[in-house]
Amino acid sequence: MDSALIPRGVKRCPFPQFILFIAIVGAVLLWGVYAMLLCWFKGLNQTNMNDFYGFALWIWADLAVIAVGGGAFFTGLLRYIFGKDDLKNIINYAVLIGFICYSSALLILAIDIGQPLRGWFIFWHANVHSMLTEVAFCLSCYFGVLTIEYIPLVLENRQINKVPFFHHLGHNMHEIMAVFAATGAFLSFFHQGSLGGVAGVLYGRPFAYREGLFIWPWTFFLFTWSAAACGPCFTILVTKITETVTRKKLVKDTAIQLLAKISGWMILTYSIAKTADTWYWATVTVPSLGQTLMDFYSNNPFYGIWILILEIAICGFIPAFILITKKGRKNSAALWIAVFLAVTGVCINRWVMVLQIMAIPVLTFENWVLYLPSWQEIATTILPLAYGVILIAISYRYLPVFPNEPELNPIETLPAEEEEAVEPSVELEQELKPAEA
Amino acid sequence: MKIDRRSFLSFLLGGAAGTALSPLPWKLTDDSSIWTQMWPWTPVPEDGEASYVNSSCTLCPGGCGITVRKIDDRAVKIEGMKRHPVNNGGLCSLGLSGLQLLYGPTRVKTPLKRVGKRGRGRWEKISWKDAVSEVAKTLGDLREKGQSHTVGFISGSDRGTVPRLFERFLTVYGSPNLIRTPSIIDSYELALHLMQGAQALPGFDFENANFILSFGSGIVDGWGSPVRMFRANSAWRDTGGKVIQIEPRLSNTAAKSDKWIPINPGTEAALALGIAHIIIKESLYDAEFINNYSEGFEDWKAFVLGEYGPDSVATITGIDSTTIIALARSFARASKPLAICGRGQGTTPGSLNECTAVHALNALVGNINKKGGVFAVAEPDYINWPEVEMDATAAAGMQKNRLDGAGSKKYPFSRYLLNRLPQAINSGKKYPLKALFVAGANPLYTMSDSKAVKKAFDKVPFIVSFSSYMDETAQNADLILPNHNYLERYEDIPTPAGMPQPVIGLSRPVVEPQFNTKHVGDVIILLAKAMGGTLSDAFAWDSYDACLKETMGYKWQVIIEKGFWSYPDFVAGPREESFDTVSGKFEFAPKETGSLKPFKPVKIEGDKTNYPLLLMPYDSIRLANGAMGDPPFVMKSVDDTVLKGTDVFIEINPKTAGEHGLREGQLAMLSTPVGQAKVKVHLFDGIMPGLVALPRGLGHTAYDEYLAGKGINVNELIGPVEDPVSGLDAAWGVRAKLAKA
Amino acid sequence: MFPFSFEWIWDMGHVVFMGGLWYALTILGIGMSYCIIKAAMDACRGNDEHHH
Amino acid sequence: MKHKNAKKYGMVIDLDKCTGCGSCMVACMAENNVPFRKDESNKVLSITWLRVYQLTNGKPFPNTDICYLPRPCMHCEGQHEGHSPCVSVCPAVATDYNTETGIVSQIYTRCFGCRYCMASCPYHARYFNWWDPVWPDGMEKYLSPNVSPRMRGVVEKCSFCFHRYQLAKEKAFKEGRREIKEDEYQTACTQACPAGAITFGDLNNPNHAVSRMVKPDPKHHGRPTNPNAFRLLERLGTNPKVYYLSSREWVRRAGDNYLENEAKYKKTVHQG
Repeated sequence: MDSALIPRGVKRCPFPQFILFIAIVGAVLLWGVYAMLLCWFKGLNQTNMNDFYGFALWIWADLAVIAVGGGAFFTGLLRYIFGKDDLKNIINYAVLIGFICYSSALLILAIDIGQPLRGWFIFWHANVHSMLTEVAFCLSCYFGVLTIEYIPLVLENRQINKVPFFHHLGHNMHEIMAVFAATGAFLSFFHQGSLGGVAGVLYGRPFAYREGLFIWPWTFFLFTWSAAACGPCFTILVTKITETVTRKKLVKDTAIQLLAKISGWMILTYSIAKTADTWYWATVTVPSLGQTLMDFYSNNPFYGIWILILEIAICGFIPAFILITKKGRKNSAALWIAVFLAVTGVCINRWVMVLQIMAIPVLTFENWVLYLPSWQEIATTILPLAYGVILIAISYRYLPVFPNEPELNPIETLPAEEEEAVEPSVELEQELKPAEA
Repeated sequence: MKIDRRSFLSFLLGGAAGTALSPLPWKLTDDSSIWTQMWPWTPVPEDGEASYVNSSCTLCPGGCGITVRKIDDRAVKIEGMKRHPVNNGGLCSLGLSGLQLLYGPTRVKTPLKRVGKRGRGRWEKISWKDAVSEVAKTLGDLREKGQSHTVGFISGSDRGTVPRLFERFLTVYGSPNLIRTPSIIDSYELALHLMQGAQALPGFDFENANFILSFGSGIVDGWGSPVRMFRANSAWRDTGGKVIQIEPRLSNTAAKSDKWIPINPGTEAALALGIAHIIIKESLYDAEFINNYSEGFEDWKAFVLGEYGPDSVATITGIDSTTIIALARSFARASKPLAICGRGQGTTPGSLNECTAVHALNALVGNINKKGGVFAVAEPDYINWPEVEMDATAAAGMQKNRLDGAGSKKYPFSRYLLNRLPQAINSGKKYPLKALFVAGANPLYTMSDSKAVKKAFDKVPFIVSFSSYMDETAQNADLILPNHNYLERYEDIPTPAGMPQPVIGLSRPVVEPQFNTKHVGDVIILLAKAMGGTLSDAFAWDSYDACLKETMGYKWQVIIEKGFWSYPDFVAGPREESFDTVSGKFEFAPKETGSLKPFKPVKIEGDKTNYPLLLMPYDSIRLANGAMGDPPFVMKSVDDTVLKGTDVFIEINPKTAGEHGLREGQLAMLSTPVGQAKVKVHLFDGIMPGLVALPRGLGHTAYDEYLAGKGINVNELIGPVEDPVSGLDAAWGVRAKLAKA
Repeated sequence: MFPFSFEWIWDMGHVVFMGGLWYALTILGIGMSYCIIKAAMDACRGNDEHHH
Repeated sequence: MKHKNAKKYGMVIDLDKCTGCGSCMVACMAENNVPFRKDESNKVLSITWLRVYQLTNGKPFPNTDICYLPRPCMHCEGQHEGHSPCVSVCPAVATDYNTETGIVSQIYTRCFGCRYCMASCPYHARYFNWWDPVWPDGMEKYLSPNVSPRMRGVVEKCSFCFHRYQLAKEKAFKEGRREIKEDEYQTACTQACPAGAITFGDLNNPNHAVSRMVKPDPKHHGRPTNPNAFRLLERLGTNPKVYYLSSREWVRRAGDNYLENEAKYKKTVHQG
């Protein structure tokens, strides 16, 4: 039915099955959309946020998706700037995942603010000293970059590519992709950092506050670092999940292994840096403010020191050691565990840097305040997930996301209805060497 | 032109791009944000000419001066009146939120007549003319049948022109049953009457005192004239004045005091006598006063020395004897000591013996009618109306005994005993109450043992409420004749509670009446005129305003300009003229009080086996517990350790809670011999083990959604206990049981 | 955001921050413009030189 | 930027006098058109620009003690003037540090409700309008035109009754004066406090009562030199303009975090 749209040389499930899948995920999406509309029309009283929890689940979700979406910029950086050619096999997917993550983040932000119709004031009346302003600008710009990086892939759809203008546009964009990628890396560095800065500059909250370099608290660098380290893990994780779901090998091991190895070293160095930061903060910064480390991990029913150990040791060093060793990352199960732990680790980090900050009392006569999100918050947080799955499904079905796929999954009999235009090999060639074209 | 898919797509894309590049999206973005900045459903207060009106607050007996800020004809803010003798600019939270009462949803907007069963909340609007003639007819019928004495009138006050109009009306009509709502003032009036022979209000010169011995009086919890007390308390901080607070629970007053002495509840009288014992034994008393101006000291001395040694008092009160001795010495040695009583806000009269014992302490240190002491403040006699002419019916009616037993053989000195009214009605022994008027009071809420009160009210066939608000009593009335709100009417406010000099405040219309209400004074005048005869003759005024103006005479001009009339050169008469007792002296042991009998604590309801705990109500300045309930702003200031959602917290010592297996925030069932209620547990170290405390002022069933249905009315759990001498309510609490719910 | 909006101040913060922002936006803008214009021109010319 | 005759309005609250009566809270609500809802007992959802906290010394009966602590917005000066925790983070300049008065303002029509300022404020002095403000029918009549009611979705907080400053300035200007007198500009809570526990004035003016009471040390961002005076969370370096006085050691200690067995205030390493 939609075979004319499906890339050549690959096999896709029957259309009705595809539609059924979309419908099921779509139902979840609609649930999220309903919750989103509730929040927009009735206001944020639909959430369980309160005056102690100005930042809550959504801000965590934002920080987390941007962190794991960091795979896009870091892979792009490695691919286009450092010339790690093996990564060309995964860059499309990394870009797609990044695009989903960033568009989700923007959507969640649009729900999260109390006056969505005035959201643009953050640009118009920008306070250049606010980390959030930096986040907003870089985030939007980088989302633009991701769109630019995603467009050529869209243009490669068999039917779209038939239009000469789109065909040439895609080609031209490929040609100067390094420029865009460089800009993206620059923007990413700043907004990932600024997201860390968001917490680090809170000098009224000893749990969040970090000293730093010039205007940048240490969290600025730690966030960029952790996003660069764990983002690729998320790319690998999603790739692995996609491969499991489609029951196909989609990306060559070389690409995965290379990314895993770089990621492993990044996680290791990050974990060391994070440990050093935590150590300094716990032994110098916090005592100078009259508190001890354990003040932040006791007297409440949830946040114990376990969360710090879980974040740094279990979800930091363990995946790092797995990924830096050849044996570790070659072992499929270990790789799975490592990327899962790394992604969990960065999500926990973002959680504590948003929600635990809010939970901890600073005034001596206040108490810990815990919070459970309302269903509307959960639904709107799941919404991007559903949207991501749908976008991946559509992209996978109609776009040549995985250049290795035809090669890794040769189809014995070619589809009956042949159409003119580009040879698959040529298409692949173009995909493989855009810079030389 | 042929439209194929391609050109259609191009058209769409081109159109989208064109629109995006046009100013339209930018304009829409801008417009939508401007719209959010002026949402039509977010009110924009109209601006106008600002002006200020001085008036008096009548929401409590405190009598604070207020200055109301107006924008055109709207009142927008109430502030304390600067340089007012009572409050000098400060104001309590209730007074500050008065506009929420004025403009609030609880106002009764027009005369209402009950439809259907009483208390169901179904009303029909009627005209003032019909309302007045209906009341006149009912009263006329009763009078014709010679039952004028079966008409009762519950009033929040008996001073000032409005209550005096009630009194005048009842007198000419022929009923002795005007009843004032009770408070510690009742006990103090009795004490002054018996010990000093005075018909007067107690006045306390806190401003000049420097050692306050408070037997549980909530100096900063709303006792007396609250703002004045706050100011005095702050002045003591500056001048080094000391406050000793004696009560079993760490109230705000106890926390602010220089020393908090926890005491076994209900044993305050014994402590006062124990202190007297030391003072007498160590000859620390004012011999000049005792020798020249007192009577019965020797008898009393023998009694006190015999019975109230520090050790036995220590046993009764739970305060160790060294503390008692030290306390007595510092009290007697202070240059300006002052002892006061009346638990919390003084909402219940308490035991008369306790009051006389405390008052005797003041006499011991010669502190009567003296700077820094207690004054007997006679009411300013500005109300001089022509004598009424009573016809035979009226005279006969007035001859009848009061239904509440005040002035009877049993309680000859008491003037009003509202606490005895429900019993009198329910027992039906004397005579039935055929009609009841309620003004400035909300007895169905404020009286203890609410169930019995409700039952009594159900027996009264005709109840008229003059309330401006739909309170519990109004809800259960047959007819509501809504009074103007206090910011819409004139009224004189005679000497606020506890003031040592007479002051007359003036409440005046700040805004035009907002609804179809009528001044209660006018209603009484109209009613009298409608009934004709002697009644009509006794109320010759055209209107209440005319009556007030005439009454005030030459003071009117001053009071209108200044907002109050004060007596700056007021001095109590010389000692020789101070006492109007038979002896002409201060009576230490008036025989009527039986004060020479050994101390017996007030027997509160309940037995120890079934009810191992003691429940005490406590007063909070953030919870109005009288005729007025909390407006929304004040409710908002109530702590979440007092009320959470609709659950009230009961204060309990962690030790006691542990014994009962109760944890913070847990739901528990509180039972007393009178009733039971679900409460939440709040562990509070500041309460004596074995004691539990609930706040007064919650558990309203009337008023608006901001107040009604939250917490429980502690009066539903406590029954009145008659003081053997005064007949007033002496209950300070009740025995209770607390179990996991 | 723009030097002509009323809260703009010519200080280090604004110059560096907005400088960086406009720099990035300019690159993206020029880059995309280049791609679009060139694609339009290529399409008109029927250029397909890159097809090997 | 900095005015030569700049004021630094501040507040001194005498906790020995404060009785916790709540007048300040209510005066503030009445003055500033603060909305209210049916249930205000959940204090993390209750807009109280000025909130009175109850502090306890934690000792068992009968050595228990309580103290009330009214907490308006602290109008933090920050590490350098204007670097308040909230002002520095607001992305849209919707909260501003007025260098002429030292007052931290909130511009409701500018705020788009990101709540970053709330996250930054250790005093929980900022409140969000989770609901549309609704007054029962007829009650809008008492709303003051000097303070605009806030729409849903924006943050609000104590403004030190800034509109009163503007009215006082206007009046002074009409009377041909440049300066306003000490008593001409007072906040609603100061005026209403029955205990006279609140004093308000210019900390830069040594003749104003506030300066005389706490003796702020200009070399240390106004740190009080009166031994009975303290500021909340002094060590964070927020440099509040609200001071507290207490003769009780435990109350003063409750104003900040201290390490166990820590004798007294140590200099923080905080750089900002």
